[in-house]
Amino acid sequence: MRAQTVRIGELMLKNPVLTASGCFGYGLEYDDFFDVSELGGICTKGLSLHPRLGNPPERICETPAGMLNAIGLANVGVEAFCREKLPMLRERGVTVVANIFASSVEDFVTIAERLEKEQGVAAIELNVSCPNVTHGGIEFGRDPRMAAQVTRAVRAATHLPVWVKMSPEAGDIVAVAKACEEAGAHALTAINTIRGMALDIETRKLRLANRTGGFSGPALRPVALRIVWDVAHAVAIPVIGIGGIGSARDAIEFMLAGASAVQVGTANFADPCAAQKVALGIAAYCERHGLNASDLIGAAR
Amino acid sequence: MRAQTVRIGELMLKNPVLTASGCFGYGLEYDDFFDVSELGGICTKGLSLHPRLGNPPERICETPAGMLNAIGLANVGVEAFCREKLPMLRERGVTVVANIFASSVEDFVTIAERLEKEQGVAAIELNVSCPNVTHGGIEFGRDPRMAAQVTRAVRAATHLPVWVKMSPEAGDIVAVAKACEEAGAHALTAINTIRGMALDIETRKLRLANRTGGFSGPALRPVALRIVWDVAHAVAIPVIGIGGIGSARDAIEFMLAGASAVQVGTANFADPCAAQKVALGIAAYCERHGLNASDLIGAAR
Amino acid sequence: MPEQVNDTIATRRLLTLPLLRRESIGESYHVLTFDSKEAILAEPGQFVMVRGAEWGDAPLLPRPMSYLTAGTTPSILIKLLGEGTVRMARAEPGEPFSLLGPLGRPWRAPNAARRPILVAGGVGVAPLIFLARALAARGLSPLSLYGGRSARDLPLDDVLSDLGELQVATEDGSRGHKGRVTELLPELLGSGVEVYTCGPDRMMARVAELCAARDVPCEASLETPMACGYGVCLGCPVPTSDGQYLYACVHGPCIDSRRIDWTRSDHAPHRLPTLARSES
Amino acid sequence: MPEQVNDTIATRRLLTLPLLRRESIGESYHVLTFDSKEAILAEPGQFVMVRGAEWGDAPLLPRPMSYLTAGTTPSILIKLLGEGTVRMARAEPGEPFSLLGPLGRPWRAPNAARRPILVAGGVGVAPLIFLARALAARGLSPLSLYGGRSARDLPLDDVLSDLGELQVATEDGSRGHKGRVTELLPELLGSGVEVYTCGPDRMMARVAELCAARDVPCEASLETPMACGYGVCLGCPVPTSDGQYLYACVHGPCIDSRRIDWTRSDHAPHRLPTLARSES
Ligand SMILES: Cc1cc2nc3c(=O)[nH]c(=O)nc-3n(C[C@H](O)[C@H](O)[C@H](O)COP(=O)(O)OP(=O)(O)OC[C@H]3O[C@@H](n4cnc5c(N)ncnc54)[C@H](O)[C@@H]3O)c2cc1C
Ligand SMILES: Cc1cc2nc3c(=O)[nH]c(=O)nc-3n(C[C@H](O)[C@H](O)[C@H](O)COP(=O)(O)OP(=O)(O)OC[C@H]3O[C@@H](n4cnc5c(N)ncnc54)[C@H](O)[C@@H]3O)c2cc1C
Ligand SMILES: Cc1cc2nc3c(=O)[nH]c(=O)nc-3n(C[C@H](O)[C@H](O)[C@H](O)COP(=O)(O)O)c2cc1C
Ligand SMILES: Cc1cc2nc3c(=O)[nH]c(=O)nc-3n(C[C@H](O)[C@H](O)[C@H](O)COP(=O)(O)O)c2cc1C
Ligand code: FES
Ligand code: FES
Repeated sequence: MRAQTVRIGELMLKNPVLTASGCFGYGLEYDDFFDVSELGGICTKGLSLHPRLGNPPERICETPAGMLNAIGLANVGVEAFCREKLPMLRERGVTVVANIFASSVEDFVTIAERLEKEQGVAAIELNVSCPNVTHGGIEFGRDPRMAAQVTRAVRAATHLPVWVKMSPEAGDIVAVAKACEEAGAHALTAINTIRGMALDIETRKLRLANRTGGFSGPALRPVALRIVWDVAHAVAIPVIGIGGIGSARDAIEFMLAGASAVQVGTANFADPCAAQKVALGIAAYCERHGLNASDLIGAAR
Repeated sequence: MRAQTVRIGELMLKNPVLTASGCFGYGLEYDDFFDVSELGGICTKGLSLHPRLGNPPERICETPAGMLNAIGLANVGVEAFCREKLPMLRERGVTVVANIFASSVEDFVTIAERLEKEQGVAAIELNVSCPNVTHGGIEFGRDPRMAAQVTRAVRAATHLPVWVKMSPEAGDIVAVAKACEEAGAHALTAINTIRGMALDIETRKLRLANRTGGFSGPALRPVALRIVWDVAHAVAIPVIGIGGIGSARDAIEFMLAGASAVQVGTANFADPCAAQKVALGIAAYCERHGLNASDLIGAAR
Repeated sequence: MPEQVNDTIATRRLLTLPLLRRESIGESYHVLTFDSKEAILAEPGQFVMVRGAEWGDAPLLPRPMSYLTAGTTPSILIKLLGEGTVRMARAEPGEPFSLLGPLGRPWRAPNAARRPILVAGGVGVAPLIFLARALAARGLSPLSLYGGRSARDLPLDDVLSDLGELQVATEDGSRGHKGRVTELLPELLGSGVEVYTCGPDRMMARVAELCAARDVPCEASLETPMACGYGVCLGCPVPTSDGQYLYACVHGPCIDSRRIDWTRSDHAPHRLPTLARSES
Repeated sequence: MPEQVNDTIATRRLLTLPLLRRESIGESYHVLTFDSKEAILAEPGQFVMVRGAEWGDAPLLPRPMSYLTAGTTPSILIKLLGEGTVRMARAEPGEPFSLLGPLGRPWRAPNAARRPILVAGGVGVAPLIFLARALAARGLSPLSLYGGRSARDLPLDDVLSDLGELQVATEDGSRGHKGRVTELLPELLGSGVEVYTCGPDRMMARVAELCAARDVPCEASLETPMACGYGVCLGCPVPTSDGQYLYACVHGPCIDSRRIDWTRSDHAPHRLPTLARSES
């Protein structure tokens, strides 16, 4: 078989397929389905300093070839994650990327410091682009200076590789990307969801209690692909592609556009084995074309 | 029948349904299908000062529940429009909104002045948000100051109502909207397409010759609806909703969110009578609920 | 989220199964039966995420459906609502479907000392029929109360009456008691019974209230929108009386009705038929 | 855009018609016949935009397809390529389709003084069969050249041979001349003939080149991606030799081959079968 490993900075992944934050729980819900350690890695549900209940219902709704979610970053908190989830992930040999979220630079740092104390965290992904919370979230990811500030602070607080997750809602995404690179990010992940809305015309109510929700799924793919192309052509650090990826074909599109790896999100819902299938499909494509996975990166003509 | 008229500033429309620029030609291709003068109005293909050939093929490609286009504003030019198209539209009694595009403020003004001389133009729609051309286009629409500058200049040059078409790629769309309102826009139309990309993994080539294309269709709807809500809640002038509208239900969603009227774009391709059906469907909904069309505007709870 | 998850979980699988047959019951209801080589070991109250394997990118999400029967011919009872159920109702035998299941927490095991009362509203009858069958297999005979708008909204009522005593109520009086099914309940409640209910939120809320007042154990099967059905998206919160959330797909769908904050669980515009909506 | 648009345009309609029957020809080709109360007055070379009325939001765009026959049982010959054609190939009789047509400029009327030579590649045969039928109805008998990769890629070859003389070529030599169909053409060209061609761009470019060299009139039917099919989206440009664009849906699909800049018309990755692509 053709080599499937890809490098994200110092970190070597078994293959270029990870699962996206918020779409794969804590990676412990899959024992019935497949061996999660076969994946390039998993990104955890966004972890905050303290546990969060999340938004009231309804939190999700379907849209054409996509969905909206306003989970509101419901999570067990970084402490419970380290104590209850991480040991089990470690035991299973899963490559764990801890996706973290905070509403202040200080809290981002505190979470990173907490994770730094643990074995078995491969990288930290900064969610500076969550559209579903009132404070923090997207504001950090829209402004190059603020994104850089968070990146720099977390870099200084941990030896772990730091990935920054880009918001598609930044006016100038390339500027945000460059600022994060300069601030020391080891990789950029793109993209988080775009805010969307849905209404019921009979009740005349908004469908989501949070009013807006993050738009994800296949519908989003062409926009995500364009952003990944733009970012990958503007920075020297690796870019990880996300957005509507559900098949090897989709994943290869992102790699050809410049992504060093990809994340599978919404596609896990309809098929818990989606990421595994994507990884197998990329390997088959590589075989057919006599290429290693890393040869695909930016190979569009 | 319940009253279907809606006001866009001084302009009274027969009903709240127009067709979107670039998705309805010059409104003269529909004689076999329906009487276009029944619509609230049509927005012409984007008109430039001089005729434009447009981009080389491929210009379009399908995506999940959507499509990408990079037409490159192929059009006959404002002069030929006024001489060859407008008289026929006038004769048919069509409410014509001239969508115009230029790469400098001066050219925007010149086009507006040319249109000012004609009878039968109901309003001018400034396309400051076209993603498919190298100069002008989207840059104007991303920056509140530039958008305001174009708006102010065109306002000063014509007595016609001036609508400004918002780009979803502005970092702060509400700021652009407010700037245009302040600069004298009579209405805002939202949204234009978002740039997307698609790749063919066997040839490893980009699908569009222009590399990127504007993303439209049902897939885009939740994002468009959110932007229309945000803009309509921030300005006092009317907002016209666009993005993935294909049925009366979709159109009513936009009106409940604050749109005073809507435009039907991509949906015309699969069904040339789409806009007519949307208008009839809104009327039926109004009948069923004992409402006038104008009662729907911003009536979400 | 300290809630424990049910233990039949170890059998969850995503299978692609052909439709074996589709039977319509009036205009709005269909029973879909699938053909499985391996027996699906679902318990009454569990559900399955169903999606046409050929649907492509839209509709995107699988639809949660209660098992009507399990085994090698698992079946579901669907009510036509929006695009997903309309497509299911158009499917011909042989069409492949993706089925992810069995999922969720089944009905709590009946207490032999109490007589089970099943309170069903419309299509909510599905998991209760499955329960009634399981009870019958153990020689227990439930009392079923079944309500709907009209006689047309009582699909599979004959199955229920074969399995035990059945009382029906319709809002238009076209069958049985004229009025709400919950009006039949008060006089039946007492120390010797326990209640299982599935139907519209408002109906279940009323059942829960009546049971709580008489200290009768009551288990409700909840409907919330779901994206994954197996605990990872957190899209299916159910507000609890202690101000927390349970997740319907893993902590439910069958939940002790006293744990639920019924005042906060009727937000959903989803619960309105989309078919009606799309008329316009 | 000073180009004049064909005048059968006045009959364009969007009809929802049920599929009458579907016949497979080998694994990759199907003939779909629809049931129309009114006769569709399409001329040979015109096309129709086809979309399953029940497809929902995806695939979004209708698919351009040449008429194989017109009238009250209009039919198309499809080759399986991607999602759209795969869905068409799954359709059962009765399934409703939206058909927008007849669209585009038909084949130019034959010149009675010249013998028509039809050069077809694979599924490009459809509009040429329609033409051959029209010629036969006028007592004219065309000479057809028909090429494909192998014998399996010559759907409906029997129809062509019934309507006139047929020479075939396959790249793998499994039927007729081993090699390209264009290799059969040179010796047939001369002042007494005219050529109509439809097939892969590269084949048509070669046909055009050969005809131009011998001053033989040649009309080609072009395939470009299309969103609307009736002239409003401007998505279907065909580069012309004078550096302009024609629009395939209104100025074509049948265009005098000398007007086309064949060097610029082979960009399209679309033209590769998506099925092969999606294997990965
Ligand atoms: C545990 C559980 C068991 C269920 N069992 C059954 C059953 O046995 N028979 C049956 O007919 N229905 C059942 N439902 C409801 C069923 O899931 C919905 O009717 C169905 O999803 C509607 O899909 P649609 O595409 O037709 O409607 P649409 O309104 O077009 O669906 C749009 C989106 O909203 C969701 N949605 C809409 N209504 C509901 C609802 N009431 N509950 C949950 N999600 C909804 C859909 O899943 C989809 O994601 C059950 C729901 C749950 C949660
Ligand atoms: C005037 C005209 C006549 C045609 N006649 C026939 C015919 O008689 N029989 C037949 O089998 N095919 C014909 N085609 C080609 C046919 O339109 C495509 O094969 C079909 O659109 C592929 O759709 P898909 O969903 O299977 O493929 P996909 O690759 O999934 O389609 C994706 C998108 O690309 C477009 N596309 C892909 N390939 C082509 C192509 N070759 N030409 C145009 N658009 C394409 C599709 O329409 C769709 O919008 C014709 C094309 C044109 C322009
Ligand atoms: C239900 C849901 C929850 C999500 N939660 C998070 C989160 O906690 N942190 C984060 O960075 N992204 C989160 N995301 C965004 C995804 O990680 C991903 O960026 C986005 O969904 C686009 O990818 P997709 O189209 O493959 O889903 C969430 C997405 C969904 C659908
Ligand atoms: C093929 C095509 C051409 C377009 N051309 C123009 C244009 O010339 N000027 C303009 O302002 N918008 C143009 N648009 C954008 C549409 O007017 C509309 O804003 C967008 O497509 C979203 O609406 P929809 O989803 O209903 O298509 C074009 C869109 C398409 C699909
Ligand atoms: S449906 Fe995804 S967590 Fe319950
Ligand atoms: S396909 Fe739309 S203009 Fe030709």
